[in-house]
Amino acid sequence: MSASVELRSVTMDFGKYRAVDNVSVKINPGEFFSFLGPSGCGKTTILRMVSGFIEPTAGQVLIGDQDMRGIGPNKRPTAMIFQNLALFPLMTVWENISFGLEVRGVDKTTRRAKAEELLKLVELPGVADRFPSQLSGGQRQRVAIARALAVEPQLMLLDEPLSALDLKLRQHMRAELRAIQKRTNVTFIYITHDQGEALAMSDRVAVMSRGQIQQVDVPQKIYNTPANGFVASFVGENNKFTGELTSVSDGAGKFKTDVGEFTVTLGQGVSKESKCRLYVRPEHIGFAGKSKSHVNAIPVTVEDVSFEGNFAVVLMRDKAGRRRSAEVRNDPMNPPPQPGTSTTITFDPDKALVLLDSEAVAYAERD
Amino acid sequence: MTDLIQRYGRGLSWLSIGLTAFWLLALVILPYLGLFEQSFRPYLPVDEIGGPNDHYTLHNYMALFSNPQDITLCLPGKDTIPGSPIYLPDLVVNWPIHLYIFILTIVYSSVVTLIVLMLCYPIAYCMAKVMDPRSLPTFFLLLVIPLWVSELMRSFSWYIILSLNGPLSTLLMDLGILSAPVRWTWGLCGYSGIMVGLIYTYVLFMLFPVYNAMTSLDSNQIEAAEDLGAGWIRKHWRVIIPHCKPGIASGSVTVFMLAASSLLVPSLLASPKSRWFTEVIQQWMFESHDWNSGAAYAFLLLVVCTIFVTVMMKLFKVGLSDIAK
Amino acid sequence: MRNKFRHSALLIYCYCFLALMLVPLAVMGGAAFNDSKFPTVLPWKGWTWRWFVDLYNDDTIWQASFNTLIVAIAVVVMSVPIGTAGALLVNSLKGRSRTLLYALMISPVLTPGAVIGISTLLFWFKFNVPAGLHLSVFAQVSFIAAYVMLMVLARLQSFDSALEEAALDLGATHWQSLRRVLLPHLYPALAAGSVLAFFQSIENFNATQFTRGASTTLTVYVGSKVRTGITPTINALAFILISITVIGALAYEIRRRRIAARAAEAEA
Amino acid sequence: MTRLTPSQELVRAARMSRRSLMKSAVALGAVGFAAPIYSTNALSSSGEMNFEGWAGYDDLKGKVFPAFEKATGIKVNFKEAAEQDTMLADAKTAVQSGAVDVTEPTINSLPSWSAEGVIQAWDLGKLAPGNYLAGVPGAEAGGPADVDGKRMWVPSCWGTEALTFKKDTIDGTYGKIGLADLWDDKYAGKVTIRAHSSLSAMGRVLDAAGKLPQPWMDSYKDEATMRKLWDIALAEAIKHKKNVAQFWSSENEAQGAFRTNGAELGLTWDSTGANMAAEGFGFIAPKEGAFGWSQGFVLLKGAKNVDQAHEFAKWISSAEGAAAWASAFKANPVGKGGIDLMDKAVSEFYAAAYPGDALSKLWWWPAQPAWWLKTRGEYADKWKSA
Repeated sequence: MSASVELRSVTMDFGKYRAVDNVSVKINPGEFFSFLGPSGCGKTTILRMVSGFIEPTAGQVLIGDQDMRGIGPNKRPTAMIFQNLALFPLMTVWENISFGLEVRGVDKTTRRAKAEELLKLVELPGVADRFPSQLSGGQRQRVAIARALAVEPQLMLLDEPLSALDLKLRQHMRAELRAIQKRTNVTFIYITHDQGEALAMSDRVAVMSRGQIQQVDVPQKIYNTPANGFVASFVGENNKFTGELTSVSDGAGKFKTDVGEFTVTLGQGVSKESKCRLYVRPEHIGFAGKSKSHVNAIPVTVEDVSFEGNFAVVLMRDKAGRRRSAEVRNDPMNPPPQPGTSTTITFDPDKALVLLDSEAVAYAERD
Repeated sequence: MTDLIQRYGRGLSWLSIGLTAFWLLALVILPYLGLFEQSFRPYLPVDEIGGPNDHYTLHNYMALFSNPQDITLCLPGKDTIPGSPIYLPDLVVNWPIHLYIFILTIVYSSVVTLIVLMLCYPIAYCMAKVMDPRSLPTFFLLLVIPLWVSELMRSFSWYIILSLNGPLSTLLMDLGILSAPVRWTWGLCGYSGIMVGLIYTYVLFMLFPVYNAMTSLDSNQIEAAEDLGAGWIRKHWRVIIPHCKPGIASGSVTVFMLAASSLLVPSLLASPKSRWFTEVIQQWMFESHDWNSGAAYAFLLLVVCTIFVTVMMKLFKVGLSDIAK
Repeated sequence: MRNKFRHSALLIYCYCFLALMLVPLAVMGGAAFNDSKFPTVLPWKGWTWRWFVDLYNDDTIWQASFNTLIVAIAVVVMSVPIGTAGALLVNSLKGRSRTLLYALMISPVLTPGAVIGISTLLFWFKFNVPAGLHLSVFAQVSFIAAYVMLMVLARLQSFDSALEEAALDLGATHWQSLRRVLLPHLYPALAAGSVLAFFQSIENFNATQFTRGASTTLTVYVGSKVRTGITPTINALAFILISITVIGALAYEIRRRRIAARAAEAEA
Repeated sequence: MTRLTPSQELVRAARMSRRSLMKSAVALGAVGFAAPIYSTNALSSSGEMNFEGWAGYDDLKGKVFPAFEKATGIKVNFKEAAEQDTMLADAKTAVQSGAVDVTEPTINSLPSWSAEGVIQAWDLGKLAPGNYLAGVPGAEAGGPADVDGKRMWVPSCWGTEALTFKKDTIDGTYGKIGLADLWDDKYAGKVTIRAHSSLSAMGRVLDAAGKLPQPWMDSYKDEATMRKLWDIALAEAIKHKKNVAQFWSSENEAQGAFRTNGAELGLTWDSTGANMAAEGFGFIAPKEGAFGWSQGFVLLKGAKNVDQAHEFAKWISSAEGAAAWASAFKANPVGKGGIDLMDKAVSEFYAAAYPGDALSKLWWWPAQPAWWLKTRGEYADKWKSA
């Protein structure tokens, strides 16, 4: 069983502070849906409204087409995995897992069996009688998942559950979570500020800033065609250029900056009058040596090269003194330029996006 | 309020409101009201109650500020130990006698609280972080043994111990440390006996809350502090004490209040110089039969101590919210 | 290494403290065997059992002890839920109302026992409730609940309220979440509070004195003896209580060590 | 494996014995809420009376009440109070509840009791006023026991506050030792006294020495005079404060002062003297005359067993009853012929304490009205904290 969730013009005020501003979104049954955004963007507030710990100031929260107003958290078909996991320290692992069943009056033998079964599901057998404090971080994570699954929720709510884990474990758990979600086919709502997590696991992602949703789409679209400057700079890296559109025609145009004029592709809703900037991702930047034949070329000096394994990041400075970066595949036959050398970087017009610039961008940059 | 209902639901919220209301209304406020009202009326013979003389007045409260008396202030260092070498000039003031007793009660209660805190802190730390947790129940059990014996008997044993021909003097003389017996209750301007008794009687009221707070401190935090090169003073001052502040605050409030309102200890372990404010209240009530003045003094003690505690908490930057975070 | 040294010093300090706590009891216990009508160890007038015999024959003391126990249990049963409820309530309030409520709650701690006793007696009298041990219970609960409240409050602040949310989220009712999540967290404070309440009740003198009616509790009995002179009968009773506790503590410790040793053996 | 925290240990332990724990908790709860039922209040009106009197005199319960019950068939329900003040406090509430019929205050505090309106007059027709020894306060009509011509108080026993001294070091011959000795420099740090009695003692010493502007007895007349005289006594006493080893306020404290706190001379109750007799202490009336106290019965308003109460007071005035009562208190009997039936040790002790003209010099505590008690309290505070 999995449920759909719909937020209809939901607003949440804490005193004078508006945490969530008129958000509408529909999440399909069985979907792995992420809210991605910097801290303070309102994503946790959305999760707490769905779980029922707080009631929205305005608007509706629907789970499976049913309005949830006035229904307490213990009456909603949701299960939450808390940021700090919130495992009951004074209960053993199996008691933690079967707590949801215990409060439903399930007898002890059944509960124990169910707990063991779930422990197997999360690949953690043999720890049933330990206390949470006796487990490692990753093990606790699995217990929290098992505990949430035990109540067979139609909707799982996950509040940055992986943030406390180390990198390796985090990556492993991503795959695990995704697998569990597919296996159980429960709707997952996942809150994170880690774009990698959101992109890797989700069916769809909502990028949030200042209480508003900036873009809802599948991960590829979020990354490749960000709706605005905020999404572009929050999700992934970008070389940003300030300047102005000099000519516009049919989704393309010319963008003039202090390091030259470039042929660009226009993003959503961009017109000649709009406030906008040019965004080019590091991996779309190539090296042209000293030749300047490419349509979009900028002379730069290489400052540093950092080797990351399968790729390398080249840090450069353009003639206006701004830092630029490029990502190149690790290819021993074709090594990146050495620090100190002068070279020219190029990028294709269809990879150079001019996007609407809003105050959200400034906000994201400050972060 | 909404927070309460959100956290505990309607039923439990009303239950806790109900229980608290029963406590505060039926056991505290309403019973006190009668006496409180009485404290604003003069003490009159029964047949004059309700008569022309029976009117509201602050007289009973103002009595605290009447009856000035020349008092030679006892300064620390002088008169504390028989034959003390330090000479300080006598400082004579003309203060209302009950006000003077009141101030002394507050001062000595504060000192007692401070000493108790200093005694307890290392023990609480030791119990929470050093001692084998399996030994704790035994330690606890032994600690509470004195509680089996009533405060009166405990204070009385201290009276025996500290008296002129008591075991302490005898022991020290046998050891050759003292050449003549000493009345140990006479020290510290005549309040040493009372202070020993109060410390002994109320020390556990500090130990338990501080220990409680200490157990909730993650040992990792202490290790982190050590790891960052904090010396032990800094470790306690910057990490452990701030964490235990609520426990310390709640323990200090309890001990201070208990000490200030203690009656048995100050009357049993008194020296010829000491007087405790509760004894004055007791005297109003039971020697002078003047419940009106007694009640007025009792409420004064209540109000002033509450104010004092609030001010001290402000001064040390512990809010009530720290106690109840 | 330095830590180890410091820890040993701390432990030694703890045991010294414990020993000092027990010194007056040694004096008291010794007096129980001194053949002197006045309960002191000095001057020593010879060994005697007579105070234990007197104790055995003193019906009033036994009746008073029984009353004391009944009152103490009733006080624990009432003040622990009341104090806990009060702590939960204060904890959920903010600002002025919290300060006011808190001040009200601790005010009975500061109120002289005689005032508590007299006001309780007069108040219930208006409802035709006669004096008796039940009023002593009320009078004692009025301030003992405040101690419990303080202890629970201190413990509450280390509670992670996400645990309550987790319980609710898993479908627990508020009551279930209280019973299974919050209360277990509060157990140490509740246990300490109960112990404190019990002992506070046992030794309460002033409030009980005025509310007890014709019944007597142990402390009131001892208090009334002060006027004519305490005899070591009281010390004999104290000695018995202390001995039972010490023996109990030692037995527990020995048993624990034996079990621990056996477990260590089994592991090795 | 991580070590369990204490709370986890506790949970473990609790879990192991949860069932028994629950059971005992429930049992405790039941007992707790049932506790009030135990405090039964036996109020009935035939063959019983409710008496609230002094605590700590075991012979009352052991001997006196059984003897009275044997003689009259009336059972005494005895409530013990440590202090007279407690009795008055209880009397204030008993006026309405009728829980107490008779209590036993001292005659000097009768004005407070009467002013509080808690007592009613005795019916002399139901008593035997002729039984009382002459000279005992309140024995005769028109004495301090009468209020508005009605007898509010009848005596039960009497005693003194006089000098207890250590025989080794102090010559306690009657006529040589007096109240002035309490203030003598040679007894620095060796004297135990009651705060307010000692001021009266000082007042009487000064009075005898002619150092007061008017007689000490005048200090009982009005507050202004009292303040004038007591200021003088207080100032003089403070000069000799170093004499005080310990203030006493109860028998226990007085005994403690002598036994362990190094006091060698004291102005104490006679019972203290009697209790210390076996330990090398003597008890003697000071040459200025001992302070005399006299306690007796008052009938509370709202008493439910009035007849039985009269029967009781009457029996205590008989030779047998007076002797029994005085023996229990180790004090002096109020009924004619009582002294002959007394415990020999007790009567001998008193004979030794009041040789020669000592009995005729007895200085009975005058009646103490409310304003006097209040002012006395203030002076006691000043004296103690000086």
